[in-house]
Amino acid sequence: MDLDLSPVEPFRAEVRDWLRAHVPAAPLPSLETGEGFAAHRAWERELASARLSVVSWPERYGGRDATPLEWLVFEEEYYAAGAPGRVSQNGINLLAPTLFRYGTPEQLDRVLPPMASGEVIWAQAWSEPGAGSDLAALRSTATRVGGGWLLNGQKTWSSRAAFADRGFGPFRSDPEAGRHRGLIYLMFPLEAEGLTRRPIGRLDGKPAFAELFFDDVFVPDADVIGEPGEGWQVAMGTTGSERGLTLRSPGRFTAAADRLVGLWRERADPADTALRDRVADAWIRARAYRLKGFETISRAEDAGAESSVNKVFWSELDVALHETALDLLGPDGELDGDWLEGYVFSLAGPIYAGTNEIQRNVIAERVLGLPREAKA
Amino acid sequence: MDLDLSPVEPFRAEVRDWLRAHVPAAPLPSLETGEGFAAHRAWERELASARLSVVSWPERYGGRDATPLEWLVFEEEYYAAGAPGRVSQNGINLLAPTLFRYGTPEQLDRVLPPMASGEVIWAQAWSEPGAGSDLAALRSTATRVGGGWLLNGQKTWSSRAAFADRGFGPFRSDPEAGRHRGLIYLMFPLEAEGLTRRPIGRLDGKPAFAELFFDDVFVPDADVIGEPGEGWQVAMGTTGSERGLTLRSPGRFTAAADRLVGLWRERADPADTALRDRVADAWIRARAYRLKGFETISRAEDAGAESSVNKVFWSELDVALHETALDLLGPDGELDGDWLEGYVFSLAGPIYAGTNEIQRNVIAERVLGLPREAKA
Amino acid sequence: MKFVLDAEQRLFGETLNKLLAGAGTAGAVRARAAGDPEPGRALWRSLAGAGVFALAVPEAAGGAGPLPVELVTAFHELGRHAVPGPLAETVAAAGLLARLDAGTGRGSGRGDDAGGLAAAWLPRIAEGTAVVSLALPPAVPYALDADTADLVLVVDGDELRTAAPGAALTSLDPARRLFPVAAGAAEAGTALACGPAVRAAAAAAFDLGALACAAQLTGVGRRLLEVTVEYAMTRRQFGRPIGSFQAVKHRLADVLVALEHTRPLVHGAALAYGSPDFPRDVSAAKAAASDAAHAAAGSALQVHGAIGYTDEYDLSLWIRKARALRSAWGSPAAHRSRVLSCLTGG
Amino acid sequence: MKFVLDAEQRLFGETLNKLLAGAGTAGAVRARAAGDPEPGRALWRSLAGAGVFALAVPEAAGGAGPLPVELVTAFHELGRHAVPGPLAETVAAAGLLARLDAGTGRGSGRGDDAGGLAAAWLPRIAEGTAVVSLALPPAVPYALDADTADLVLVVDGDELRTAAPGAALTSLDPARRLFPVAAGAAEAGTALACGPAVRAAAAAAFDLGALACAAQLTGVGRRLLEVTVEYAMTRRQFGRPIGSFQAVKHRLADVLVALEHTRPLVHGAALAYGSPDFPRDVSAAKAAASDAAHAAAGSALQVHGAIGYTDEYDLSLWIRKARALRSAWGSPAAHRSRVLSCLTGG
Repeated sequence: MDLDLSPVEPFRAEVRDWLRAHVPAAPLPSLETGEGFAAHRAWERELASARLSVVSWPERYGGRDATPLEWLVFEEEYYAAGAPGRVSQNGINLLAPTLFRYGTPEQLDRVLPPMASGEVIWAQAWSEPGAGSDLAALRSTATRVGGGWLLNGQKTWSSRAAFADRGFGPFRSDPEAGRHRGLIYLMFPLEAEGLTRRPIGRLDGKPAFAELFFDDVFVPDADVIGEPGEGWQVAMGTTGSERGLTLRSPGRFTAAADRLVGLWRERADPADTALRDRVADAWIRARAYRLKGFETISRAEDAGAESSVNKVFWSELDVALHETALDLLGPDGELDGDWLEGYVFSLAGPIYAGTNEIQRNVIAERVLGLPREAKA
Repeated sequence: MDLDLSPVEPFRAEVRDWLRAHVPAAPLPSLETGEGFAAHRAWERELASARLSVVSWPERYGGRDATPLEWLVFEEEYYAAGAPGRVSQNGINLLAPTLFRYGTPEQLDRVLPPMASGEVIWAQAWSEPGAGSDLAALRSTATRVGGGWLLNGQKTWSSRAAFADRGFGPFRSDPEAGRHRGLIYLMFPLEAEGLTRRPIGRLDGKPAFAELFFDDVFVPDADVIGEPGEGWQVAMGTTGSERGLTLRSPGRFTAAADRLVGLWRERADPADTALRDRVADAWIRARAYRLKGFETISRAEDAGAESSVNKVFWSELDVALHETALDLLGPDGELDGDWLEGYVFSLAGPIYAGTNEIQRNVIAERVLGLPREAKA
Repeated sequence: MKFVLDAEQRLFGETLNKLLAGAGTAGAVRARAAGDPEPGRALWRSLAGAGVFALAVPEAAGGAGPLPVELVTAFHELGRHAVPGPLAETVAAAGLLARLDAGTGRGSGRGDDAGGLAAAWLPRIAEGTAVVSLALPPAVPYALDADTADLVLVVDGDELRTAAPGAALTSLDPARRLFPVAAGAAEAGTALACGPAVRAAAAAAFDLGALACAAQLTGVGRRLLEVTVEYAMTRRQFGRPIGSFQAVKHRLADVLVALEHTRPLVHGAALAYGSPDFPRDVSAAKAAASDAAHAAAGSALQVHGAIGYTDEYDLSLWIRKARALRSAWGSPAAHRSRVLSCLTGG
Repeated sequence: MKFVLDAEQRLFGETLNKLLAGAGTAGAVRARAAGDPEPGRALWRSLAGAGVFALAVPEAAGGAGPLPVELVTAFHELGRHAVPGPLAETVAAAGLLARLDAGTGRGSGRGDDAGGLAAAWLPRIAEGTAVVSLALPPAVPYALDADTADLVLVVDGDELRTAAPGAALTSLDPARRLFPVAAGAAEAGTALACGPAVRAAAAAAFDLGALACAAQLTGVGRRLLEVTVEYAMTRRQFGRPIGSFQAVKHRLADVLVALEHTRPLVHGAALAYGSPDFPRDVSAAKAAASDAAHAAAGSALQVHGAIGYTDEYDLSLWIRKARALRSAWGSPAAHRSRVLSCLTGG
């Protein structure tokens, strides 16, 4: 057992130097605006030009074949540098792992390089008004037609969809089949004929989501991922990565915790250190999550249901960390700014990618082996 | 709306003066020992001689017909004075309300005066090894014989039963009836023929409980409370008062919170006030519970399921308050003493008289009106 | 001793509840956020008509107060319906002016003195024709809605002066616009009064504002619980109403437990008005109300899921207000500190 | 970088687990509480035989250490099986003596100096024939099990001396007897060493003791979770296993989440041994382990109900130990403070 990071220090230094030279001095405009979206897309292109947009991917798709440890180190440097939010996040963290597992070589070649370069930005389109946590309840349909499928129905809370180029998600291809069967996983252009998108604001009013209305939107067979009817398995493969290490890298939290310690030092009245315990605790938990990440990548076997353990932990840490910052800010805690933006963002953590209630069920039943709940 | 306590100030002054003159300077030995039990019984006698053992009871049974407000004030003074624990508590708080509601005049006349004077100390005998929170699962039986009933089976975690004189609780009189039916509520002597008691220690090893083994223990009809077969209703009447205002009077918590503030002032390093929030919070919550008590007695109607709201609140306050004290004590936190004893006592709060999980179900279903859980 | 609202007080609260339920308060918030203060102003007038602001104004100055119990009853309803505007600020300002007035001899008639100020503004506050904002740095460093207020006051040390609003800061709560009134930004202000009486009046005003804010928070929390319980009974996931899941039930039960034990603290503080325990009791109430509303908002968000996270659902107005009012009029940590200081005399 | 135990380390932990599972540790605790130290002493010898104490003793002094990763692996198992005795104390004392030895020049041969002390005691610690208690006031003011220890050390400022046990204090944990070693009570003690090297060695010993205690707490927490999960699967109330209730499931899931994120902190601190980050990382681990074990104990008690509250069920030994070890070797608040001091250099 060791924590010897010296072999990756050259890589870390390269990333750090590059970021120091390239991270914009002033924050980009919010990526929830048209202007900000374009600026963030340009940033993705800049990252890609240094082969830093998707370091863990194979070289042929724009990556560097980076090891998981290198990826963790990249993320640490990225967030420590205060670099811009990743507008390509949905594609890179949710769609790409799905394609690596279920996609055809043709799909990989076609989809990944423009994703890596920021040329095509992806939005996820999973939730429906009646199917949030209960994904099996979704009702939007895909109907077989010559050479492809026609999509009908509605998706909502589609992240990035207000400005993105393409979307992906599961649809019901066989209305007769059971809840978990008869789904199909598809990619589609957001500018497609028959598709209407309506931006919707998140908690602080910023349009981070959109509603999507499908009216006979045609999708060719080439854009089906996996087999028709096996969309559930494909989607679950994606939630695995959404819940696991990839979506919320430890570097986010260690960087935020370091900033919190800085805020505490700057703001706290030394005679009034009621929040000290919470500041220290946030830092300790961020460190725990970082070390847990090293542990995870050191293990040969796949984490499996343990990704639920991570999800509960990081999502609650993220909320607690930002709540502590807002409480430290006192009367400034309600004001728009980085900490409030981070707080609003953190509040989605316990809800999306399977609510923490569902995660706790998964932990209790699949890790601890407790009996399933009584059925309704 | 007012909080005018001036009408009860003379009574408060009388109680305070009497306690100042009579509360033993040195704490009595632990009431979980034979010696301590006797000392506490003597203290009950002393209280009774001043008509202060059961102030809210009618005068004919040894009380003063005190109003609920006077009772609250009595309790405040009692705990503020650091007076001994009430060894008669199970009788006064659990059996007496049951008798007032379901008992015959003969039972009231016979049972209450020696309870008030400490001559007879009562133990409750409800739980069984297989029936803790799920009271309807109890299996100890009462079999009809001439002039009375024969008890068989086992009770456990019977508070005070190691040294008390008599016990009370529900038994199954009709094994054929459903879970909530066919119960009978009885009083019995702990020295009865056929009854074996075995003291069992609580968490800190002190023998606060006993197991009771019944082997054809005879109970005359005169010691049945309510109708045979209606023991469930009788028991529920008792749990109502156990969960409500009576068992844990606000005075306990306000006195403990004041002592906690004193401990904080005495112990806390002013430069190291990490626990300040928790100390202040305990005091605020104790005050809230006190004022909630005034609210409850100001209402015309019965609290009903709201007693569950109180029970969750005081039991969690009690644990938090004592945990804060132990944390303040640092390395002394594990040492035997008043705070540790209070902590151990507090830990039973969320468990007994219906676990807090059950209380939360009651609140959700009966107060908030949420749907019942799915059945197994 | 009768520590529950009497029939008249209950009726007052119910009347306000009915008035506000039909008044489109959420629409007024959204209009305000979009730059139109008029619906909020109309609400203000009907609240004044119902007697809300007169509760903070002494009878001698055209009001019906001070009536702290009625005030917290009203503010509970204001929070329950997410009424926008500098509500606690106006009430605190009324308290400040009335206290200065009493301190300097009522009706002395000098136009630039505290008595004149009170005479000029208190009746207008009572009748609802004056919306007043107030900053009390450092605890209340910004003047809420100073752009639409008729009078903006700031107390800087022992000086009371008017302040001209600078550039607005954006709050998470779209009903709130905050304006810095730092010493440097005060060129445009006029000095109104000075001396230890100002300091004392500002302290009293802070307590009144914090009490009003605490009551508002209990209303915010109550509404969040009500809406969430209703949602949990109708929303189905995994083939059953989500309110039948124990995790949801227990979470909402905990919110009720917290709210039920916050109301007595708020009422108790209101009854302590004028006593030496008032600051302590206000702080206890504000700390508890902030936490209870915060818990209610957290549960509302978690139980609603993404719907609760969506701007256009009105629920978000209450979730955001719970966060904003938590740090307004003193943070929970600051109020807990004050409770302990009061208790230990330190 | 391979941040998981290697095969040999895992095997070592599993071997200890098997050894202790069959060793009647709960019985040893109860015997100790009843005045019979012999079963505990026998346990100590078999642990020494398995190499546990040698991990803290340098190779030059007859040990195999210092091997901090192996040490925390062992202490996790010691906690998991509620092994009684001054375990962390002996390990910390070994660290102290080794450090003093190194500081004064090893093997200088003077009978009354630190080198001689180390030469006399370290081999005995390694082989399990010396049980050593240690007090490091103010954080560790009492000497655990001083009545049965072969050597009782106390560091008072920059003086190291032996201490004679006074009257025992009762701990909630029946496995623990605590002995005051206040300055006044030290007449019987002998001064052993003095100077800044003692102070430095005591600081290092404190970190080692706190790390061992943190690892012990993770084992205590793990055992509490294991036993409680098992109970929740078999205990039925209301016609079903209580482990099928969501309230029970979620609570136990939270315990697992906390424990899973404590282990890396403990391992990380062990790997930081000898680096400037060691104090910070030990404090992070001890604070987290105290809270995780505390949560595990709270859940164990609540899920077991009255059974968990009963002395004679062995579960209570772990519940009590979680509370005792929480405040031993520095309270969570103290350790959190230290983390923040290390981070801010203040």
